[in-house]
Amino acid sequence: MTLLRQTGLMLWKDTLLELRRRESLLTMFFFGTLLLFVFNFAFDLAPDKIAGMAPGLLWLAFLFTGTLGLAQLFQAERENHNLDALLLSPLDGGALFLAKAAFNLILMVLVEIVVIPLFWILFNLPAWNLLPQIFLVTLLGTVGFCVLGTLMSAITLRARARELLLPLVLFPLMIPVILATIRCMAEVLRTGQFGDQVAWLRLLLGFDVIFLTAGMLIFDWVIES
Amino acid sequence: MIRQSRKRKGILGALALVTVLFSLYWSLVVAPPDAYQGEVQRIMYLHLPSILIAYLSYFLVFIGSGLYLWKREKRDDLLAHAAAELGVLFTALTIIEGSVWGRPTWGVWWTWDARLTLTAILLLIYVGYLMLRSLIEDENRAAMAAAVLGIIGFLDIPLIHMSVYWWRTLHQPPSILRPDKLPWENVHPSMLTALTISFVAFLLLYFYLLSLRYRVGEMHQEVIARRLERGA
Amino acid sequence: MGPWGFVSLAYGIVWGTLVVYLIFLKRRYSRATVELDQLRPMGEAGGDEKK
Amino acid sequence: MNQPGTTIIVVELSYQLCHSSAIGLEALRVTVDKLARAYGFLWALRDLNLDLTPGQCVALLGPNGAGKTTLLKLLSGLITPTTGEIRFDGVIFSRSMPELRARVGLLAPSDHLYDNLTARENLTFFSRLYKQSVVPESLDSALEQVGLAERAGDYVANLSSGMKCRLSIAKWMLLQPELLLVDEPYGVLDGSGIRLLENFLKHQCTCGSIVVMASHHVSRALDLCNRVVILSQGRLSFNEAKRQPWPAFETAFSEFLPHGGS
Repeated sequence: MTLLRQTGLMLWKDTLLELRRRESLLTMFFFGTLLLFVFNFAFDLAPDKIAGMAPGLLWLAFLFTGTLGLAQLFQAERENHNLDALLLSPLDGGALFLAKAAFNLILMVLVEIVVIPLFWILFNLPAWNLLPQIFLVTLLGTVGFCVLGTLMSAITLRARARELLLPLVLFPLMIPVILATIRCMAEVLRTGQFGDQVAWLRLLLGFDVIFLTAGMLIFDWVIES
Repeated sequence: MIRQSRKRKGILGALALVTVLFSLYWSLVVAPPDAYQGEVQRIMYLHLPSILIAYLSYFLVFIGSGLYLWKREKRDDLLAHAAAELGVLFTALTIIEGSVWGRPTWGVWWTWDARLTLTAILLLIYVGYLMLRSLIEDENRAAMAAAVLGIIGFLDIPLIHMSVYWWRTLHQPPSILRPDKLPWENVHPSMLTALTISFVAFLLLYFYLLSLRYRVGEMHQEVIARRLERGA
Repeated sequence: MGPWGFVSLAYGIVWGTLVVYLIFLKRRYSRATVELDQLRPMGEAGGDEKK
Repeated sequence: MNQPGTTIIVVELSYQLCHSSAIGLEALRVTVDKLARAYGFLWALRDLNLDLTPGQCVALLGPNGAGKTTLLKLLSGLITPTTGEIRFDGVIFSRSMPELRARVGLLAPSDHLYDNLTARENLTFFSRLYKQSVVPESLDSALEQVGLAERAGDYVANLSSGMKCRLSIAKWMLLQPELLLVDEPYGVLDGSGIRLLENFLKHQCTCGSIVVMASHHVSRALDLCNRVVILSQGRLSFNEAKRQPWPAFETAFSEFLPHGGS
């Protein structure tokens, strides 16, 4: 399938560039941990209240860290008119979209794998056995964020003040994901399993599928010069 | 052709003015106050039409964006832009009405009630749409980016609806402003007529403003072209 | 503030903003027509196939 | 167009298909009819008709703002025409045709290269993007031909713009496009670089590809090409195969450039 081959090729190129430039992963990681400390100073986190606020704080950290990643996503394509080089080539718009979304997803998951346990330690939360469910919910939310985020990053690619415009355009659209992930995490922390909040997971899944297909169909026009 | 469309706009404008005045008269004077809410219920005659007008605008933005992506006709893009600008205006008005209505009813200017939150989110999305359009210099790219956002934004609305209502029903009992039920108890026939008249008035005014804004957009394009042509 | 106060506040704001918006729109409309008329006599000769 | 009676030597177009990608494929023929492109409401290019047959090496001349770059972008598929269409062997060239895009190339002297990838990685990336399989030896031989063999491991960011242009030439040597568009290459290349480029373009033409080169170096372009197209204010004002003597070209050319143009 040329789509997967091209996506794989783009992912290979992006990871190679990231290993060389080392600008996205480390900055995102340190920014995530920095936010945890800032939250600690910003809110007086009494031990009993922290469990209720944990989902919100975690997701705030991931939203901002992810936005850093999105702002850098098309950086390599901005130099030397490389986006034109890709437009010239028989690269399918959907493959570029998939590759960029997957790349940002990988970066965010790597950050989350470290930040979530770190959050548990720093705020000494008890429920260590719940981490798998927490990771599942975060993963679904991050997929939604990366899919829609890549679309918005591509749309604002040629706008002035695009680092400011990206969150302004993206966050309102992310509200269903934010609500869903925070509700699910709160439920998991409170009762240990999803219970009747499973509807939120279906909403999350629906969100991911809808915007993945919409992105695949529409991306050719987004990057067209 | 232009003379003829200007005449049509004139008629539309006059008609809109008459129905607006008539709706003001009917909703403020003729319609009886609501038994439970009293006079404040009259704000509903503004609130419901402007919400529906806002949703109509966002639907027009969706249609304009879709057509523009498909056929690259400049006029679809102009329609989407005009509809978005009016959509933001009417959404802002809806929020103001909602909070003014909320003050005497709930004692607070703003509550995270499902409908108000929803309207606020829509306002944010389409303010972002207008910002995006103004921050991209190149005409065609701005139109393309806006068209994509117009479609993605509209696709997101049902998801936002679901998540906000689920979020809301979690905390409070379903608020008074449920979409499917008229928000007051005894529906006096002349209240209904007041509502329909003000709705018709809003629609006429909306289409008048839309055609005016569309025409301004069209002329703006022509001015750019003339200046470029003479300059090149 | 009595109920009529809130009603007039709501109606005032709504119709006030709509009227102000209409005025600004009309002004943009007339300014655009003036600009077009200035440019049009120059560009009248070249029948431009406008897209 | 030919005046009867005068002795005319028309540069014969002889070619035989020799590059690997074209085997089995009938040489690409590009027809452009009533092509137009507007930016906003301003026409950058108006009712352009062209017929590019295999083996043609076209010099695209014209003053600034004549529409040369717009034409190159349209032919390469970067931008879509406002009206009219471009046909590859009769098939309309549109963005929904990725396989057609594989047969077109745009040589932008120091662009379309990833700064943080090495020269060799750039070649690997682009050849895998355009073709399934990539033979490592062909990469090395391409680098060898453009004189970048020892710079294969350097990052493109550290290469001079002349070397970047050579790398682009190596790239298109590997990809063998059947329609190669070149956008003002002479600015960055040194003497040997120019010889390298011209040999490559000549080789492409004799192999049945079409080359369209936009340039302001009129004398160089004239030696190289076997056809000249002149654009001015977005319209086609001259389109003729090269011949000796060429009075029609002098008149068409002198209209917009002061006599003795560079």
